[in-house]
Amino acid sequence: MTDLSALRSDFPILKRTFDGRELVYLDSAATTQKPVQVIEAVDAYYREKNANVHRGTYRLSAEATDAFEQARAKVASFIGSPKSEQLVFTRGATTALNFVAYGWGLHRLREGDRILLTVMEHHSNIVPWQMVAKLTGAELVYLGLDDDYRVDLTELDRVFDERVKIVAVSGMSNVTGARGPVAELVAAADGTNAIVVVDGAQLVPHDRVDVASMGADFLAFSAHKMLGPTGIGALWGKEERLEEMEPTEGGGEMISDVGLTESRWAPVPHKFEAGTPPIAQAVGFGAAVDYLDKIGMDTVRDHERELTAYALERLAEIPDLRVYGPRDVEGRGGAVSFELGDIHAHDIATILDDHGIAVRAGHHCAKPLMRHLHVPATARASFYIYNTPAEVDRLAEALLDARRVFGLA
Amino acid sequence: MTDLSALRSDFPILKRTFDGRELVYLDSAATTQKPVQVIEAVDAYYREKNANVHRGTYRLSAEATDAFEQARAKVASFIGSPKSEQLVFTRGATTALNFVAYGWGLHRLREGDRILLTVMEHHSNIVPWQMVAKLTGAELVYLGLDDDYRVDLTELDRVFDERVKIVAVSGMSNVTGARGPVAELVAAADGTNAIVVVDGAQLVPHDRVDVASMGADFLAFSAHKMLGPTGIGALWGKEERLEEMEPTEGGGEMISDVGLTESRWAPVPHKFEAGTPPIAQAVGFGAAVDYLDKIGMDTVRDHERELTAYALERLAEIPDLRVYGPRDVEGRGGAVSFELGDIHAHDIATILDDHGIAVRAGHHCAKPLMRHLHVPATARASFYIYNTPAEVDRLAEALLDARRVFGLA
Amino acid sequence: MSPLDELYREVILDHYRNPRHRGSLNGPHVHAEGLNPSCGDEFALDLSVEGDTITDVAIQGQGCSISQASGSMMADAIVGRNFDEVEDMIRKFRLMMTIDEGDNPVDPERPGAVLGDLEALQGVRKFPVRIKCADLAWTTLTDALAKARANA
Amino acid sequence: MSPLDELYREVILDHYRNPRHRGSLNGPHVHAEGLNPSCGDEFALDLSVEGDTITDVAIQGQGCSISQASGSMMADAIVGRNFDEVEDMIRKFRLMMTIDEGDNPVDPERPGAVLGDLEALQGVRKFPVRIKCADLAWTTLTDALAKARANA
Ligand SMILES: Cc1ncc(COP(=O)(O)O)c(C=O)c1O
Ligand SMILES: Cc1ncc(COP(=O)(O)O)c(C=O)c1O
Repeated sequence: MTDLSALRSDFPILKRTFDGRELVYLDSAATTQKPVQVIEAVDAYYREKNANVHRGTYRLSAEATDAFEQARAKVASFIGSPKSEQLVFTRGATTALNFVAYGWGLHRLREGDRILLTVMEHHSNIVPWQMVAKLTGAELVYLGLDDDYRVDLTELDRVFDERVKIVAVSGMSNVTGARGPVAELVAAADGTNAIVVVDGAQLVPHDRVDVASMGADFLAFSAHKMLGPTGIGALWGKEERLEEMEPTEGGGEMISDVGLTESRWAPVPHKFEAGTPPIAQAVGFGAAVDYLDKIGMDTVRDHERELTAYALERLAEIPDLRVYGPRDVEGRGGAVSFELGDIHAHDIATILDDHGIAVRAGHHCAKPLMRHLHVPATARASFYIYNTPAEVDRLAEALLDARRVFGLA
Repeated sequence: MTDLSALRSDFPILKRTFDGRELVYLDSAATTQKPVQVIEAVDAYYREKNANVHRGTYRLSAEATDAFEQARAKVASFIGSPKSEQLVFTRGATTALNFVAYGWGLHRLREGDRILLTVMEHHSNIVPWQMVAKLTGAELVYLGLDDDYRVDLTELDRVFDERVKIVAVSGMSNVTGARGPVAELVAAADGTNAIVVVDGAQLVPHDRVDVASMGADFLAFSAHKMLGPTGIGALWGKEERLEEMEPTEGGGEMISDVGLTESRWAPVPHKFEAGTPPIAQAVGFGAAVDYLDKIGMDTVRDHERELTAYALERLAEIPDLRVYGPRDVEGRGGAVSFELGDIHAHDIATILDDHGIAVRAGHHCAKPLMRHLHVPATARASFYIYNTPAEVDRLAEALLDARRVFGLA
Repeated sequence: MSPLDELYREVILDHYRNPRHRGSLNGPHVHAEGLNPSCGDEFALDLSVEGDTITDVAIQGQGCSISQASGSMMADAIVGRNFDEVEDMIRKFRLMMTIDEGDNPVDPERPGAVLGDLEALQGVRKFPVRIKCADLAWTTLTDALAKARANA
Repeated sequence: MSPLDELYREVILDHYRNPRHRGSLNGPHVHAEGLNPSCGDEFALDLSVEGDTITDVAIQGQGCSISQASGSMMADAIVGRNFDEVEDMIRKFRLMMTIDEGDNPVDPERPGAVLGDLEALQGVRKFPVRIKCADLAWTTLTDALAKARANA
C-alpha cells in the first residue's frame, strides 16, 4: 500500500487523544485536517504581509496582493486552468454554486426550461437550483441511481431534450463515494444549449482534475476539504461563461466605475469578488495545493483507493453491516456510508467516538438521496491522505463492539 | 494622551522595516493588523479543534461547534445584541449588505419605491442597492454633504416621504471620517414603513456600538477591520427583520428539509449560513472582540480621537495641504483624507512608502463621493489602537519631503 | 459498567426496539411535533385529556435509540397523570439530565428518583452531545401540555 | 540622488505639469483609451496618420505624475515617426523598464538609450508598483497602432 504515514506528523491534531485513545479522524468528507505547512502559511501572512489587496500603492500592500494573486495562480494551475483569471475565489463550494445559479441561471432560464440534476447531489447543488427555478419558472429533473449506487444513465436520452439548459452534477458523492458521470453528461450536453456545472467539492480533493479535458463549463470546490483553511473556495469557469455571468454580489473591488445610479463591472475574476476577499485564506489555499502537488494527486488517489478497498473488505466481515455505495473501488472515492443492524447511525457514531473514532452520522446534506435509498440516516467513514490501514482496523473493532453493546448476536 | 503603546508588541508586523525604516501602518481603514492573540487563536483552532460544525456527533466536532457558537455569542454581545442568534456570520460587510439588499429588498421593493443613501457611502453600500433597484424598478435618492463634509439633513424632510422603504447609511465614512447621521435617520424612519440599514464597517471597529439603543434594523461589519481575520464579517438584524428576510444563498446547513422540488429553511441565523461557515475565522473574530473588550471601546475611541486631533493639527501646519473631512474630532473617526498641492495622491503614497509609511491613495471605493468633492483621488491616513503620535510626526515630516521632491516652494 | 454500557442499558434498548404507545389517537386530542435539526431526529405526540388528566398517549417518531427510548418511557410514565404531576416530572427529568457528573448516579434520594425506568437515561449525561436526543420528547411534551392547558 | 529624486526628476515633473500635445484632434484620426483599474489612472490618445507615418498626436488623461509624464514624453517622441519606428520604441521602452536593477541606469549603450527624455523614467524601476503607471500610455499606444495598421 502507498505508505504516506510519514505525512501524519505534519498534522498536529492527529496527536490528540480522547480518554487516552488516539484520535482516528474519519470525517474528511466533511472537512479535512490541516498540515502545519498550511497553518503556518496563514500565520506568516498575518505576521509579515497583512494588508488589503489591490489598489494599495505601498510595498506591504503589493506583497499582500502578490501573495493573493500567486495563490490564485496556484489553485488555477492545480486544476489545469488555462488562465488564472478563470478562477474566482468564493467563500466555498456552496457560494460558488450559488454564483452560477444566480449569476448565470437566473438571467437565462425561462419558464419551462429544465435543470438536470442527479438524486445523489448535496443540498448545495440542489437548493440554489430550486431557488432560481422558483424565480424563473424552470423545472428540476433528476437522474436516479442504479443498483450499484451509480447514476443511472439509461433514462438520459428520455430526459435530455432541448429544454435542458443546465446540468448540475457532483464529481463525487459525499455519501456513497460514487463518481458522477461527468464525462457522459458533458458529451450529452455537447452541441446543445445546455451548460454543465460540476460540484467538485469531493472530486478536486481526491483525484487529479484537468478542467481543460473535463470539458465542463463550471467547477466549484472548497479549500477546507483539501487541507486548506475554512472560509474560502473557488469557482472555475470557461472564459465565455464567466463573461456571460452576472455578479451576484455588488460592492468594492468588483467595479470599474460607480455612478449614482449605475455602475460598470471590473473584468473577470474581480467582478465576482465584491469586497475585501478572504486574503489570508487564499494564501493558505495556495499552501494546501502546494502540499498536495508535492505528494502528487495520483498518489493521493491511489492511497485512498487502496485504503477504501481495505475498508470495504474489513466492513464486509462485519455481520449485518450494509454499505451504501459501489462495491468496486474503480470510479469511487473514499466516502463509505453504512448501516449496522438496527443500530441508528447516531448511536454508531457515539460508540465509535467512545473509541476515539470520528465518523459522521445523519443525512450528510443529501436528503433526496436518503429518501431515494429509503434510509433515514447513515454512518459515514471517509478517508484522506493521513489515514492508515491500522485506523481501518480500529474502525472494524469498534463496530464489533457496537454489535456487542446493542446485543446483536 | 491615552497611552496604548504597550499594545504594539502584540502586533508582529509592526516590527517590519522597509529599507531600514520601521513600518508606520496608517491604512487601518482598509484593513487592520492582527495581534498575536488573534493569530494564535486561529492557529490553535486548526491544531486542536478543527472539525466541521453542527451535525457532528463526535466530541471533536462538538468542540468545534462550541468554539464557533461561542464566537457568535461574543461578537453579538460586543455590539449589544439581545440574542446571539441575531448575529449572522457572513464573508464580510459587503456580503452582509448584499444579503439585506437581495434577501429583504428584492422581495419587498416595488416600482417607484425609494432607497435613501448618502453620497459618502462606500461602493459596498451603493452597488447592491443599484442592483436590486434595477431588478425591482425602485429608485435611489441621495443625501449630500454640508461644508464640513457631514451628511446634510436640511433636505431630509423633502426627500423622506412614504416612497422611502430602505435607508442605507454608513456609520462612519472611510474617506472623510465623518460619522453618519444614524440617530437622525432612525428617528425619521420611525413610524414609517422604512427600515434603516447601517454600514458599520468603519463604525464598529472604532466606537462602542449598542444595537439596542441604535435602533437600526440591520448592521453590517467586517472582522478584518477590527483586528480579526479576513474572510468573515457579520450581519446583525432585528429579530422580526431576520424572520422576514429570505436567504440569498442555498445549500447545506441552511435547511430544515430538502425535497426534490422544494425545501424548508432552518431557523435564523442558520438559514443565512449556507454551506460550511468560516469556522476558524469566527474563532479569530471572537478573539479580536475579546482583545478590544479588554482595552475597552471607550479607550479605543478616546485614543483615536486624540491621535486624530493631533494629526489634524500637524497636517494643518503643512502648506498647500487640504483635508477632506470634518475639522472637529467630535463626530468623526480616524480616517483623514487629504491632497497636497498638485501632487497626485499616488505620488504622495509612493513618497510616504519610501519613508516606510503605508497610506492609501485613490477613490477609496467611494467614487460618488469623489465626484461630489470634485477630486479624482485623495491620500488617506487612518489610525487605530497601535498608532502613536510619533508616527504622526513621521507622517508630517514625510509630507514635507514630498513638497521638497515636487519642488513646492 | 463502562460509560457506553451505562448509556445503552438493557431497558433503553428494549424501549428503542419495542416502543410503547406507538401510533396515533382517534377522537379529540392535542398533537405536538418536535424536530432536532442538528441530527434530524423526529418525535410526535398525541394526548387525550379529560379535565386536567392525561388519559391516553400515542407517540410517533424516528431517530436514535436515545430519542426514541426517551419518548417511549415518557409515554409510559405520563398516562393517567394530571398536568401538575407531568410538569413536575418534566422538571425532575431536566434536573436529572443536568446533575453534575460527580454526582452519584444511582442515589435513590436524588432528584429524579421518582422517574422509574427513565432513570436509565442518566447514562446520557456522560455524553453531552446526546443530551438533546433524550430531551426531544420532553420538549415536545412541554409544547403539547401548553396546548392542552390552553384548550382547558 | 536618492531613488525618490531619481523617480521624480525635473523633466518628469515638467511633463506632468506641462503636458505636451494635450487636447484632441480634429479631422480623421484613430483614438484609443487606457485605464489602470487598480489605481484609476486614465489615458487617451488621438493619432493622425499619413501612410505609415504619425503626423500628429493629442493626449488626454488624468492620474499620477508618472502616468501623465510618460504619456506626454511619449507623444513628443512619436510625432513624425513611422509605425516600425514607433513599434521599435515601444519595444525599447518596455525593455528599459524591465532591465535588472543592478544594471547601470545611465549607460548610453544600453537598450533604450535612443529614448531621449523618456530615459528619465528609468527611476520607476526601483518602484515596481509604479511600473504599470509608466506603462499605461504605451499600452494605449499599442492599441492605437493596431487600429492604425488595420485602417491602413
Ligand atoms: C464604509 C465601508 N463599508 C463597507 C466596506 C466593505 O467591507 P469589506 O470589504 O470588508 O466587505 C468598507 C471597507 O472597505 C468600508 O470602509
Ligand atoms: C458534494 C458536496 N458538494 C458541496 C459541498 C458544500 O461545500 P461547502 O460546505 O464547503 O460549501 C459539500 C460539502 O459538504 C459536498 O460534500
